[in-house]
Amino acid sequence: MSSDHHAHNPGFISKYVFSLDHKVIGVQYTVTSLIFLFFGFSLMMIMRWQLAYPGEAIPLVGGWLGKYLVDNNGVLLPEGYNSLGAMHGTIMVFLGVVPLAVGGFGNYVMPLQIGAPDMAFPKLNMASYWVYFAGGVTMLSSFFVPGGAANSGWTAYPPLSNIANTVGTYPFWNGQTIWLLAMVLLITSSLLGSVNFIVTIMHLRVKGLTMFRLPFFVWAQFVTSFLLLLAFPPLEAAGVLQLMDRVFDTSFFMPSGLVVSGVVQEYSGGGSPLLWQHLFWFLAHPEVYVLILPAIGIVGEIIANNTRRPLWGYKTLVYSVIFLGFMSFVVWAHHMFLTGMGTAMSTFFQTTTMIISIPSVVILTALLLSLWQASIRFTVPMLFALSFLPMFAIGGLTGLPLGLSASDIQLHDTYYVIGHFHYVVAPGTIMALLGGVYFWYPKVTGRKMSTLLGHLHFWPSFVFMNTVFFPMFMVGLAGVSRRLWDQTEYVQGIDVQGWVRMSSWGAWGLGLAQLPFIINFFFSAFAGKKVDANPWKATTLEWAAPSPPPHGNFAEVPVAYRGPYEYSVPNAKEDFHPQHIPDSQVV
Amino acid sequence: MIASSFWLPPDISEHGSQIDIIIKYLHWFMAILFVAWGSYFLYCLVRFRAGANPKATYGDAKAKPSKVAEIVVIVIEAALLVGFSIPVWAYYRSEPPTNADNPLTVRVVAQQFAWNIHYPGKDGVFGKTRPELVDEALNPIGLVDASEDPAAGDDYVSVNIFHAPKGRDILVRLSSKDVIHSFAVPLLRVKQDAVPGMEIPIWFKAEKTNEEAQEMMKRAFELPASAEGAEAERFIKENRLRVTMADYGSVPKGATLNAEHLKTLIAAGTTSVELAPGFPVNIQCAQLCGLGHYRMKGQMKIYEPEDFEAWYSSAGEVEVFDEDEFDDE
Amino acid sequence: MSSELLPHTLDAHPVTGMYNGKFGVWLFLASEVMLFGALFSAYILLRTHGDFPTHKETLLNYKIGALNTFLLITSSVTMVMAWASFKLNDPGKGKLYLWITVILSCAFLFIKIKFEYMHKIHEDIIPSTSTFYGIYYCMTGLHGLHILGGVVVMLYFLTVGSGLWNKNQQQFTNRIECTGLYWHFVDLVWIFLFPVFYLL
Amino acid sequence: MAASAEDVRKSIKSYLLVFGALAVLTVITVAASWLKVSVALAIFIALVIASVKGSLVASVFMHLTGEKATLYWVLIISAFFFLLLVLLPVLQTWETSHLIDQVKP
Repeated sequence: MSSDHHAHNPGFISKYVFSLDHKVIGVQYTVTSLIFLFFGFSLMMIMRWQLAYPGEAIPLVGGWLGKYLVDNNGVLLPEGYNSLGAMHGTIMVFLGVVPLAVGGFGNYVMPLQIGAPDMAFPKLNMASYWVYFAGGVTMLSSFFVPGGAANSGWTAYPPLSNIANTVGTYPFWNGQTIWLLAMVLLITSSLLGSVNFIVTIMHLRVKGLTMFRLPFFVWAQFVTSFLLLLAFPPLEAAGVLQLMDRVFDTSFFMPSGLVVSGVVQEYSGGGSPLLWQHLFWFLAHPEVYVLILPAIGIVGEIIANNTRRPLWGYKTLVYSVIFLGFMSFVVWAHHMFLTGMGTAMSTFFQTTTMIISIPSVVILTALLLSLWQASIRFTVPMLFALSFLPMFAIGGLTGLPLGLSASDIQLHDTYYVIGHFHYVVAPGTIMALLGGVYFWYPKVTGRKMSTLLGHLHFWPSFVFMNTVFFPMFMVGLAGVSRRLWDQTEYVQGIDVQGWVRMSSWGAWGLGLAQLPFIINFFFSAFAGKKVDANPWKATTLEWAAPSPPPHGNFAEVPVAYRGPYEYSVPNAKEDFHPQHIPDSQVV
Repeated sequence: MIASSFWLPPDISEHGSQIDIIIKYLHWFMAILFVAWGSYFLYCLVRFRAGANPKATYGDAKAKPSKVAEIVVIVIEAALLVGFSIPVWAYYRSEPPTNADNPLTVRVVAQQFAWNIHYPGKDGVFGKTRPELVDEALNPIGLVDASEDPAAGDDYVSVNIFHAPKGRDILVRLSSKDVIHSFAVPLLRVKQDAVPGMEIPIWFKAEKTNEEAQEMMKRAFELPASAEGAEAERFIKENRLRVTMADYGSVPKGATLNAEHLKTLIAAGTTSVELAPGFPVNIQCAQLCGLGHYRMKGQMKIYEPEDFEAWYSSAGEVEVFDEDEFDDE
Repeated sequence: MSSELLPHTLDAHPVTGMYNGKFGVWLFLASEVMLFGALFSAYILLRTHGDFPTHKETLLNYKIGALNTFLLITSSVTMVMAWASFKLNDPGKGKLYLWITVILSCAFLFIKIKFEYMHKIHEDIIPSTSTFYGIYYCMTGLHGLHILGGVVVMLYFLTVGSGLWNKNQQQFTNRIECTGLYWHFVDLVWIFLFPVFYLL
Repeated sequence: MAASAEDVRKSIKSYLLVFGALAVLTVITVAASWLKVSVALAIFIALVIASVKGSLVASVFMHLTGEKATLYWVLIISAFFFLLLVLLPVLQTWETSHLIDQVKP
């Protein structure tokens, strides 16, 4: 199946814009989501100013932010702070990390790793990117509508989200409604993608590539796709219900007799605010694993390649990931311990939460054990993958006090929670994803990224990631609620103001630390060192294709002869043993 | 001292120590686990770097230590779960005090952005409320007239200040007028979402009065070298919620330190003062509830039981608490 | 990469027993189970939560509901017969059945809109009247949109897309099968919606 | 394709049979709703009939009986999560209301 099956030469638009090629779509996803990541992070850099120096004008950008975010002096408004917070969360999760991990890496790497010429449904693939793009544009447009962007948090709890952002005569054209519409688009995009992924993985594997010969990354994508497939629709349903509440004045989430600002609300009543929370967290807990599993998959690939030995306990890892995926549907109400839960339900949910921590521990342990008797190459992707391990460990461990309902009483909705999930998602997932960019960049462009700039990117990022997030544990333990525009209203907040400032300076440092990466990412595409098809001396099938792979991927359809991580096999000619090369040629 | 209690604020409640124990045990467990993993991790990075170990070994390393580690993790998690967390929840969240315990029962009605504390008065019965009667200034919870419901006659509503006795069960029936709030009192280890449409019960017992809590939280602060300039301004700003705990002549005990005070103190050669929060037991809103979420602050005032009775029998109608104007110390 | 070069676009995969499209449609239906499942969950929660009128006779006209149920069931049969006819290499009959399916579903939609929605709206009964009507409009409306989507797809195969039959019979039949799977699912949802809203 | 022309011809008969069964069951559902029984029993009867109809559609019209294990697993998992999503929120609401009732004056 070679690339010159295509007699016609597609034009620029169909080649690079509305392309059906999974590789182009993967790159589109990657670049778009990296831009969204940086944008979402910038919102946080603005918020960190208000937290560190409450009530002082924002330097540099304060004058540009517009009347919905800042006052005349350039001081962030409380509602502007809430808008930025809600949009930061939404953008980072739904427009940044998931599209990068699944849309970007999944799309580009997964078909190559299974030896497929493309995804099973190329048109659907293109559609899912453009629906995602439309969702992103819709989301961003909400910054410019009257009243500003959604400001009820990324969790959008009603009744607040039902009554928020209803300004003047604009029933549709307001932040929260646009947020809901954008979410519906993003969910649709993820659903299309997940169907495509599952069919591709099940049907398009090359000969010899059994399920237990799949690279770990493919397994991670497989489980992730099921999470997306089954967890997202309830949020879509919830979104539709909230849209009806906002647009048609229904009261699914509104109980009877609310009085807002002294005005009795007119509607039929009889709704339940907790209904939204159930539907939301039914998605949003599996969503955590959607964020983390592809990252674990990437870390597994990089570690196997750079330790020059097979991943420890490959099957254990696979079973753990499957179990993790399954259990992630059964723990959601641990986000709701404080909504009036009795003993039976809290016991159920904290028990399942403790159970789900076990496969996480197993995965981490297996990855750590893979280092034993290895021959570790400290390449740039490896540095990112290695840094993932301890930081993910912190993120995972700090989940324990939140998962036990009794300690959650004190820590719920404090900065401790923020510290916890950011350790999982930012120093954890994002570091792994950045490692993935360095790792597969040569495959995409045929050139390596600069190692020097890579180090300049890695070390400050590693230090600042911890500077930003570690202090949050102290702030949270001290009892400071999250989402406060000015935590110095409380004496607890004043006491920890030093930690808060440290966090803020860390965030700005982290922003600066991304500059070498941005330079590296764009310049290496034409100035990087040219490399051959398999620069890391790796074993999985994507390295059997030329770099960059042509349309149709493989010059010759590969056959898989063995498992994915046959490194340092005794008696082999070289220390790696690619999946597609028969035994006769390597031993 | 702070670090030894894991940065937690002082605990003045009866049940708080049990929550703190879980938090502390867990953090020790996490720290030990992390250090163990971390040292193994660092050892591997050094010992098995490509320079020192050019040839990796094929095949699985022995997994015994990992199995032991996993079993230890499972056992400790199970112990914390079964031994601590579930019982604490079962007792403090599912078994409300009975009449025999003689609890003080109050309703707390959250709203954007204030806490309304509704006392039943001497008859111990809450008057009816109706949403259409709500008047933000005069009748924040919409209490009916005594002619409609006699029980409402002696009811009393306090806005943003929660008067409570020490050493007696306090049963709060928590609800909300508009959106979801969360009633959080860090010093009492209490937190519960206030969900509109539901009246969720929580209960706790304070074991310290405000003054005793203040004693626990007092701390010496070094005064800045000069009473002028940015450092002095920041000192005042960052200590605006604290009062002096001793008489410093020009600054009497219980006064909030201001720029004028600072000037006279520095002039008199004082280098440090003992300060504590004027209202140590504050109520925060822990659930995003709108633009005023950050300033939805209430205060608890915990009295000796007899002082509480004295206050309770003399309480008026609606009392609105504004911290900046409050001056009863 | 054009889809003709991909494996299993026409033939069944030995393990899953399905070609790509069919597997994809089934996965999509699994997600639809969760979508309607969440709405059923919402219905149950709202109903058990209180303030939820359930006096069946006065709320909705079960006779219209039963008639519509019958129309949808019939359309499901004609749909499967359409597929069987294409399968048996009888495109004329297949098209006829497909047209009948389209007509039945349009009749469903017409009755739904004209005699139920319009009628209710005329009586000032709109989604905000009560949570019952809210969830009724929401779920039946979403179901109606699914019907509409199915009609559009069928019309496509009857008109613009019908040329595929001459090019690749198997592929065309497969697409009808996938449409059928979707259609039966929509029917299946209605089988649950009918008693839940009209009878209980 | 699994089905041969002969199989298809045979199954047309079963389609018509199922059609008849569905029509009859629809009538039964309506009739059952007139029975003077408790609400719980009425709900139970209606759901049982609907489930029978649903499984007829799924197994015959959608040819689920002829599919392989992969698809069954996908659907079993979805059905399981669907049940969780329906049951747990209701259970939680019920338990909470019980907790609230305990302190009602």
